[in-house]
Amino acid sequence: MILAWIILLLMGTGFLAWLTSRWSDILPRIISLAGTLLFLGVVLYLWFTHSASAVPSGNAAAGAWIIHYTHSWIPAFGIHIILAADGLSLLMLLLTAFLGVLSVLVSWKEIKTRVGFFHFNLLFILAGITGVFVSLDLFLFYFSWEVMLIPMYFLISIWGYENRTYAAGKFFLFTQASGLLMFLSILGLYFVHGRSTGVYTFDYEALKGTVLSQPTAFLLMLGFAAAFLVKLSTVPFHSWLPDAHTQAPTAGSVLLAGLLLKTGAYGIIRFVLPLFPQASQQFAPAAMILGVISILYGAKLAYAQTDLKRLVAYISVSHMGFILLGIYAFNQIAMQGVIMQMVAHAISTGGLFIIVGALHARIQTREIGQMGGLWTQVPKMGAMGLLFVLASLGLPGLGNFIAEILILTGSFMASKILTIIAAVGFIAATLYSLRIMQKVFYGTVLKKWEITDFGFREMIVMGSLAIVIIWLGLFPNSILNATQQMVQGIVQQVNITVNGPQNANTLQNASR
Amino acid sequence: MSELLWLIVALPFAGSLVLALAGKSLPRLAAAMIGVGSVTLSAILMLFVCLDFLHANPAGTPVHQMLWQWINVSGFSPAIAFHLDSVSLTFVFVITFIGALIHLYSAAFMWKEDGFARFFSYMNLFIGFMLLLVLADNFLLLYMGWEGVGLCSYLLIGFWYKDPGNGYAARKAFTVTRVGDTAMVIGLFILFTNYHTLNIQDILQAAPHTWAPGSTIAIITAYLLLGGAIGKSAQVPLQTWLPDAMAAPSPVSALIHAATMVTAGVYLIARTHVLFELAPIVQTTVAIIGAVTLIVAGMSALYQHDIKKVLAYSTISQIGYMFVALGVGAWSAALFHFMIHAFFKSLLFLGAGSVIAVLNNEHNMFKMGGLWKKMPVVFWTFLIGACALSALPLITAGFYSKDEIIWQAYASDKGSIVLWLTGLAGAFITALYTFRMVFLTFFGNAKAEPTYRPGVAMTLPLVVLAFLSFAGGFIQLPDNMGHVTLFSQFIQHTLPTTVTTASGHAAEWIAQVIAAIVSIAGLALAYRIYYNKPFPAAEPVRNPIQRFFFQGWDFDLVYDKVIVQPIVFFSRIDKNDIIDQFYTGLASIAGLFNKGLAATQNGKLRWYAMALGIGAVITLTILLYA
Amino acid sequence: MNILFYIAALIAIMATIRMVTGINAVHSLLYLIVSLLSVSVIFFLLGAPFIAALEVIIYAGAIMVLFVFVIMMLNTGSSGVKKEHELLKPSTWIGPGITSAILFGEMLYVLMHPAAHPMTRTEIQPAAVGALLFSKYILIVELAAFLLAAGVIGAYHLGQKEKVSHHRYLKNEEPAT
Amino acid sequence: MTIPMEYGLLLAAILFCIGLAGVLVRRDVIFMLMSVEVMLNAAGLAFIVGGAARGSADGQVMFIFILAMAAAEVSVGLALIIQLYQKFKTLDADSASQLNG
Repeated sequence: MILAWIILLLMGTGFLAWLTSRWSDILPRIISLAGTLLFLGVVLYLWFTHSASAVPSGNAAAGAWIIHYTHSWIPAFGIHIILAADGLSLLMLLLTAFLGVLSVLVSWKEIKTRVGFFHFNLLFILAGITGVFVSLDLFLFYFSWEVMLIPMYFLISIWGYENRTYAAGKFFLFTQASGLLMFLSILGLYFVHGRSTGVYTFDYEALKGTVLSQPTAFLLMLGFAAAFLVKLSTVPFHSWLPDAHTQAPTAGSVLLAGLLLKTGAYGIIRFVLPLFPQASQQFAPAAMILGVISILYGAKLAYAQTDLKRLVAYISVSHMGFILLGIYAFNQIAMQGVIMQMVAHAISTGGLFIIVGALHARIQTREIGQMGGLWTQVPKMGAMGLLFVLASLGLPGLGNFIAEILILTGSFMASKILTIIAAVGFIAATLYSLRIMQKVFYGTVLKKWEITDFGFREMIVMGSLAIVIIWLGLFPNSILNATQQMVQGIVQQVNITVNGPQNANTLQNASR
Repeated sequence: MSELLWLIVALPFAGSLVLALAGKSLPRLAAAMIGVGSVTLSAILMLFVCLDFLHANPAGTPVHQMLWQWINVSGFSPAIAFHLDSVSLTFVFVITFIGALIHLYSAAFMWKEDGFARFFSYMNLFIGFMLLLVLADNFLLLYMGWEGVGLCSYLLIGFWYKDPGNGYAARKAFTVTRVGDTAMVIGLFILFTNYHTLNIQDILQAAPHTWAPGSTIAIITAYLLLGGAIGKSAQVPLQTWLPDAMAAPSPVSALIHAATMVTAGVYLIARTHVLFELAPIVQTTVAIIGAVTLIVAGMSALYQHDIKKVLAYSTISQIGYMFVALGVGAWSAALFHFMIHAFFKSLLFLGAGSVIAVLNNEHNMFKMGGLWKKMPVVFWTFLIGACALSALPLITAGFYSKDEIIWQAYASDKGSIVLWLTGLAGAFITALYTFRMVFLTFFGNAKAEPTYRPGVAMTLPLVVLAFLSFAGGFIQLPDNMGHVTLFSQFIQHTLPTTVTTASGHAAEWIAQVIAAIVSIAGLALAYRIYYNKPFPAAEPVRNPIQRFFFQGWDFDLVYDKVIVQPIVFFSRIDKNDIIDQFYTGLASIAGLFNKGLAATQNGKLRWYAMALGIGAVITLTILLYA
Repeated sequence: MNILFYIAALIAIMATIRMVTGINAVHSLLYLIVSLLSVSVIFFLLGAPFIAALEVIIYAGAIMVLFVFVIMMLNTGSSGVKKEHELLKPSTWIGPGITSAILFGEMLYVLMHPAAHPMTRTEIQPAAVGALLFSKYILIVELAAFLLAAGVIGAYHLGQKEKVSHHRYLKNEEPAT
Repeated sequence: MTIPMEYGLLLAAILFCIGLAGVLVRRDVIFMLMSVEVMLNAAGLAFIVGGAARGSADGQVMFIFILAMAAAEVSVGLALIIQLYQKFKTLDADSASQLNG
């Protein structure tokens, strides 16, 4: 029930923020901040009360869900409201709440027009994302999937930068088209399951056991994968991302990079692998190759960009490649790395986007060529920029390193060649990351900008991000423990279905 | 006392954090106190731990300290844990001790600079990471230190960030070493897949039972680790970053690019010696790389004008000696030379830094001269350092350390006459360029006036290091001269003894005499050419061969043409992402359809009527003939 | 009697052609009236005297009078005539001409194929028409009434001069000069 | 001896096509409207011919509806012509092409 309340809380706050904007511009901000803080508080409470019960017990099958809530919605079609959370969902909720608070804070001064409607959209995106992370009914999942799209479309097209309409349209077309493919697959699964068992339902747990012929399974899997790969901005479906990220307002970029991309990874882990274990195994080589291509191609494009925000956007493409590579390695090490990467990338890229947004607000340009030597004037911003640039190039001691090393170690067991190629991404990451430092903060002062350093509000935002990224680098276990059980369950399931219990055990032992 | 091991590492980190957070608001003195103080405390603690280690267990049993479990995923469970044995203790000693001295020196050297606190924050961070590197009990933590020191090197090379050239040098250093690091990471993957652990000691114990000597996988792994080592230690072919790294302030060059970080490769190979012994061909490669490097870098050093560049190439060359030693299995000789080299090379860098500072940032040796009277302390200490570097016989520590390497290059079971000759040639070149530097800088006509005299904070470290460069050698004397083996015995708790084939004091005597003669010959030649000779201060016109050596054998040129330019070109041409063009192509096709159809909506009534008429005709035709 | 049909048909065709190709609007209108009248003759011949009468009264009478009013009201004068003359070049009418010809050819094809059906001469009384109209087709009559009412209202609305609107959102822009 | 139905329909077809050609060729809206009248009339003729061939009154009923429609159409059409003329000062149908896409 608490999960439903969370979603309702976000939606209600959104409406309230919209309504109050008639009287003042500051009210919607305060209301949104209060709402997201409350959200964060609730999720933190859940995290600390339940992460104890998520301690690895060795028995993955039992008690997978920490919280579970069912309510009938449209019984005629077997549609229910099923909300549930396990370690992964809780982690993602925590991330959502954290970034939600931050995105309200970074918009505090940036958004000046239609403040109420902005916060309405922001909170609805958060509600949609929350829905995606906790829905266990495929129809409800698809519904939430759409709920997060449309406000994001408005966010980009109303408060974005110069080329916003184009970017918003592109974003919408890509995600919507792929989302429809997923919906077709959901319906396909629904009918196949209904025909064979006589029970027409969208319930995830029920559909998990559906017996599918191999070609059918592969086709349905592709439908799901299409939506998630586009969301994950895998090359060659990545081209919406740089435009959308570049044109969105800072809060939009943070949410896009931090959460919307992650829904793709979440979807693959939560739905594609358990629903279609065999088809996923067939798809794995292709997916891993796509992942490696994304890593290198994204890095190459990032290196070539002159628009700072676009550069950061391509960094996301590169980092998402690691996620794809890790998911399809099908072992716990890589999968844990993927989860780590989801969190760490959200923090590091979010930090970079906030810095770029802050720069843009001060000097009205995102062209790298216009910057240079800014460290003298904005040392705090420079130091923060340095930290997040280092995180994005995978410096040990920061969160991204843990993620990447786990992913690559795991994927090395699955495919040596691909992992070695992917490791070249480390070098590429160095090139594009240090280019940011060199062109923006180091070097000669090209133009005498009269700018101020980070203020109190911005330092709170950046400071909290910095603490989190360092925490993730030094104490990753606090997160890895919480998701351990869930990951173990999924990896075992995939391997058992494909190799039979005997082989799965040996695989498990091999990875130990 | 050894339970305080973590504090040695934590103190510099804490200092760095405090300076990074509060540096701006602290007065200079406070920042210096924190920066220097944290490392000095570390050094003092280290002395206690060291005494404890020597007293409590004469057998040299390693000390292990576990702080917390870092990662724990399905068998992948590196911890934040320290492992202290004689090898790491040597390194910790050099890092903290020389580190503290250099910090003290920097406090005076950097006093007038902007970003004083930032400088110390980076320096402390470096010490912390370097200690992490040498104390790590598993490869992942080692890698963390490894990358961390690379980062600090990057930050400090680019410390004067306003000059874009410094930034580029910093980037180059980081990127080139990252190439090696990536090879090393892949090596770690192989190790983990085979041993299911990253704990260094566990792997070293298991390796001989798991891998047959000379097996392919052992060779590949050793090569990958070697890749990391040559990147960090600036060996051929990844040596090109180090000369450019001289853009850093001089104390940084002394600490990072001479004494500590660049020898991390030596540490790595010594630490994983078991793996290298399992792959003899790789160990031979190590020796060959060292030999090639020491000649390549030595030749380049001969042609430099920038005093720091001479020292940089000299550093590359001296690490080449260490690699030769590692390659022939003379483990303790390599580490001994590392320690002595750290003393005299940081001394030389600090001395050079003083000279550069008092001459208003003048790097060109040909514009110096006659400084020996004006800066006596700097001169005498620099001279001692130079003698040690040239390995002048009997009195300098450099002689004992380098001579051992040259001797082992011949006498070890893996040694050969070629390596020995290369070592001798290197020794000759070393003496030549070293005294070229000394004569050009301190003798001859004064071409520039010192603006001030270095204070005590700057000269005290020089004196201490000069003493060590002189006296440090006596803890390890050759068999035929006193046979003092304090150091090698200490190291042999951890590393195997060197297997020598050639024996007998007679051969060793002859070899030592030859080595001594070679060094002195180099000195004499330098005296002939450079002592008190007038040289034009301007850059001379170089002939192609001189330019070739001056530019470090044109490695940079080749890399630029073969690697850098293609990458940049490839990035530029596809800046707008060909895949995106595909989608925009789709969109513009749809747009074309739109345009075509929109053209029919021209608002003309007759046009619509015509369309209706034609439609009627077509419909009728279909109805009639279908 | 048949000859009457052919004569009327010929006149109708000729008059219509003259109407379409005419340049002066009033002349064309008169040709149109001639055409309508000759068609009404054919109606009469085909045993539909009531319709023939309606054709004369409503078509040739009322509707054409409307045209006359409008033409007189607008009074385009000779400039319009001249312009229209230029436009009657072959290039303008060749396309429509071909289209119409093809259409005609196809209709001809359809008409010539089946066997000939003779037409009756039995006169159908207006009463029969009325009875049918108000029984079977009563719904359509109502609809036609709606249509006429709509026509009246529409014509009234469109015919009036533009008024200045006072609603703030619908404020007209200043007329372009 | 009676006239075959086809002759009557043929006349209707001829008139219809001439009217169509008129609509397509002429630019003057008044002429276009008149041509439309011709076409409507031709359609009505076809109904009458058909009704005469079958001997039923339905054809005539249909003509009455066509008549009603023609009346409504003309009234609205002429009103539009007046508006058009007031706006554009011309009766050229091509000049009123603001609805182009």
